[in-house]
Amino acid sequence: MDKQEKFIVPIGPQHPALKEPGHFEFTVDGEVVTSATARLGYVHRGIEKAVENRNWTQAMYMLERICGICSHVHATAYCLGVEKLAGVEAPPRAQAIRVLIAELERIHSHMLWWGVAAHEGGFDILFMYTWRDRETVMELLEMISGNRVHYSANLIGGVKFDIDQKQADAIRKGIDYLEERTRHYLEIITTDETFLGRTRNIGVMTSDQAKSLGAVGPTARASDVHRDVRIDHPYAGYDRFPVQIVTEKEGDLEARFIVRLKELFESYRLIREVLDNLPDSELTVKVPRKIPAGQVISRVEAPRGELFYYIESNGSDQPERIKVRTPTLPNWGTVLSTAVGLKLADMPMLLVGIDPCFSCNDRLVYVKDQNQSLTEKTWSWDDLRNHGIERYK
Amino acid sequence: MLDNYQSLEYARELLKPWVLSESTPAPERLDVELSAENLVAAVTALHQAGWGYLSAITGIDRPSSDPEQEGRIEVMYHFCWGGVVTTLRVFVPYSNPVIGTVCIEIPSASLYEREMIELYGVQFPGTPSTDHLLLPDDWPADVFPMRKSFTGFDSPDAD
Amino acid sequence: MQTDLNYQPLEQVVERIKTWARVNSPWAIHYNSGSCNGCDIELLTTITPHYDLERFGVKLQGSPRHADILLVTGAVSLQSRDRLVRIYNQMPEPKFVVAIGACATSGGVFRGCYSVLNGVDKLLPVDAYIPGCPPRPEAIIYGVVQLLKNIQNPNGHHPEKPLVITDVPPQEESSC
Amino acid sequence: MNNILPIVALIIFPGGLFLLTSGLAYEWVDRKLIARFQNRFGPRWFQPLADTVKLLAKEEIIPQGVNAFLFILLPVMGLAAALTAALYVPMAGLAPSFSFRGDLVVTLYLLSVLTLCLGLAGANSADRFSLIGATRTLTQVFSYEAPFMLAMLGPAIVTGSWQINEVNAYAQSNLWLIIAQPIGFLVALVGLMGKLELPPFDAPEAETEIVSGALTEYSGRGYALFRLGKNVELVIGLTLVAAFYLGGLASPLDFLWKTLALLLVLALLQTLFARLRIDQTVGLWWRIGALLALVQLLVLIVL
Repeated sequence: MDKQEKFIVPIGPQHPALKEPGHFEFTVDGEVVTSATARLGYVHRGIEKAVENRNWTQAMYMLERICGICSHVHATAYCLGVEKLAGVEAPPRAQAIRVLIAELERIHSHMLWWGVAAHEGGFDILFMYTWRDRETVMELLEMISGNRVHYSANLIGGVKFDIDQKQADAIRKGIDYLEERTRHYLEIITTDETFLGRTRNIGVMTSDQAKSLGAVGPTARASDVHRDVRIDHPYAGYDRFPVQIVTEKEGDLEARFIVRLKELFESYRLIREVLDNLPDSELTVKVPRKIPAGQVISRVEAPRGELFYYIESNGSDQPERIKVRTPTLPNWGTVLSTAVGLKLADMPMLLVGIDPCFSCNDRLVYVKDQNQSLTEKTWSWDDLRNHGIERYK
Repeated sequence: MLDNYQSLEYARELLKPWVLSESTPAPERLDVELSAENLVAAVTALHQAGWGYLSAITGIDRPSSDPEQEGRIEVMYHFCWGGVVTTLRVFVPYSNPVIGTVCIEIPSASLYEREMIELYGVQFPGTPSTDHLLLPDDWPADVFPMRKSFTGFDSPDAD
Repeated sequence: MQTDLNYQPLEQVVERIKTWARVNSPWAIHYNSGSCNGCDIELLTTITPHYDLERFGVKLQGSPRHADILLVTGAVSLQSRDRLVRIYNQMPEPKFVVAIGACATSGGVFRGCYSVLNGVDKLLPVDAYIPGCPPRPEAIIYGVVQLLKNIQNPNGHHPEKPLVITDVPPQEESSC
Repeated sequence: MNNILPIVALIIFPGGLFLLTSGLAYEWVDRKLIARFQNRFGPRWFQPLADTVKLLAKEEIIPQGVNAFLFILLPVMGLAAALTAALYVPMAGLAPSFSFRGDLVVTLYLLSVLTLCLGLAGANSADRFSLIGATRTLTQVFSYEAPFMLAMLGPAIVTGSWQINEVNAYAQSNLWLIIAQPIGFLVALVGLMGKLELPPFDAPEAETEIVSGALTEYSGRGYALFRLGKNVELVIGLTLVAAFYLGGLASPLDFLWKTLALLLVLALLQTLFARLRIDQTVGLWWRIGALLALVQLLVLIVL
């Protein structure tokens, strides 16, 4: 196999499997993948630079639009950090509402994910049914906040809107329906033969491999690594509404499905708990326009894993530096190392297995394949595309 | 799992040989300043002891106010473990912004280092690969967007 | 598409059949050129049971070869600029471009960032703009239906279409 | 030999026009059923017609690095093979227009010519995805062809002749072969799904992995002809299996309800399963498909 030209399969940046642009090159030998590289950065908008010449409230609207699926979590992490800097504490009712919307967003994100993951495996009926049921949680979010995706519930120092009794009952009714559907999907995913053929012991990651590669969130918890910021370092209302950790042992694709589904049961319980004893206090607290100088680290559990914010202020009304490290970033390392040895047909499933969110991060991981000595003529996507263009002129 | 206070003590004692200055800006955080040379040794010590995982590398551009004193780039390595965060802080002058790479110890750190190379112009000799990460391939070589000196191609016509 | 009067009757009939076919089976391809994927998930919602688009014949295709409509979301980041141009060039002729979301229309909240090209119309001739951050699925469907209506009426407005768009260097277009 | 003028038979009735329209109609029924199973509304009745006319009116791009003559010829050859196969099959319940001893083998061969054209088309172009699509199509051909042939042999042995017309007559006269040879029917049905590359056997054009396999490079006319070929093959396959296993096709009404019943079963199977990887499909076929068909034949011979 040494002298023969390596057969490179470029997937992306435009590819039906990827809902977002990321460029992956899998060197294949027949159908078996021997090495994988990724080249992202297609969604890099220079947010961290732009934030430095906007004031604190404007920055929040930009940070919320880092990622459409986990926008509330970005805003919460940012607000908690800035409130800590300003030495201010959001009132308890606001904290509880932040937890409520964070959990609703987790449901919306996980349902979106396993619909798309089923579509990757060619199981379109599950994709259609899941996304039909996901409309219920979208309607709930729209009822509360007026918008389906960017609900921007947060303010620095509190929350924008309140949950009245009628809305609470509608949420409880929606949650009951969703819980019953999630039980149904959990049963399908663990029994349907053809789907198991695509997920059982594929892309297995042992727990110390997960630890060394720094995997976070459900991807780590599927390999029995107990990492969940809501439990390790409870923030916002999570100290008043504790969370139980959900982990699986096998660490394969199926385990990642099961962890995320079981997490939803945890979210349903949490939402009911928050709705039952919602502390009554006012919604926001006064925050000075100029945040005193200092730096703070704010960590939050996004649907995909630990989200890390480093915020520094120089006392003016504009932030000095905001560093955002999103959860998908460390998970990339895990995908590209477990990809070696699998079949090409498993790649889309593996890529979607960690629930990658390109807009959250546009990073690159370059993993050398084992046999370094190969002389390979890599034909990257650009060369392929250039070739394509000359042809049709 | 040790509780927060014990893990911070454990980290402090691990990093004792290289510490220049130390501070705890918050109850669950330890902030240690090191010199650039022995950063790799400190990171290896933390990693070998299994002290959490490297969560992020943050860079901040510190231009100096008076002209003859040279500006610096501050690079912070954040290690998270449960509820506790240890930050290793390193200052690197504009003239020779060189830090040792930690990729031998932590392979997935290569992506954080590449971001620093691209956006701040810090060099990591020995890092596995240095081609572009976020910026397009035709991006001018010596332009580092995250430096304060960079104000974009044209004045943003938005505001 | 323009069926002006000097066509003989036979060609007019053929032209009308062709337009009828194009309006009734618009196949689409979706490219995310730097979006926060809010618009992308709303776009995907339009093909799921709740808002099923297949009743109008719209099918999401994988290959640019099979598609008529290019749905672009996100403010075009410098990185994905040349990919977007290539996909546009690879699509066979009667092709249309729809810019979905505030970012694609004018760069949205990211207008002015150093690595973002404010809006798709700086690069491709855009036939329809759908504002909103993200636009609701109904808004996306309404936008596509407006585009189809525009194709159908003979004197509808169409942006002038250069045959092949070459790669546009960064300096040149960021000054305009 | 029925009495319709051969020319008319070839162009209008059982061949040509009727086949293309019934192909489009069956494609619509298929898409509508799948959509309804997925709780969606599904396309309007004239959707396949609109798709085909639009594709025919689109600009045809012939990429370089491709043998232009072959690029144009393959879709035409595929469709032609599919259309000729229709002449030996009792279309619309009437007697097949041409039939001779051993036309069963010829029909099965003609049906798989389209798949071979697809494989060749994929191998012809330089695009990565088409190359992989081509290899998958050809591997799949070798996996389902043998069991499908064996399943078709069952009824032929029972009637003692290789002529479709006689098998059809035999099937009408006595017990439905679906009851006599259930395993044969199962393998034939699933073999038909493999031949038409319907999910769960649609690895060769797995939309999420290799864009659309061998057809990635085709646009406009070529793609339209390939889609028409696929539709026609769907209709012929259904009539063949219905004629053999559902007690023959005596009248057009008979033809209609039997093939539509089969299509309903097919659509149900399509929505129920996730896509199998190519090695899983081949494994499934050789281990289960071929064995079942052999067992069926042994039972027949011993009987």
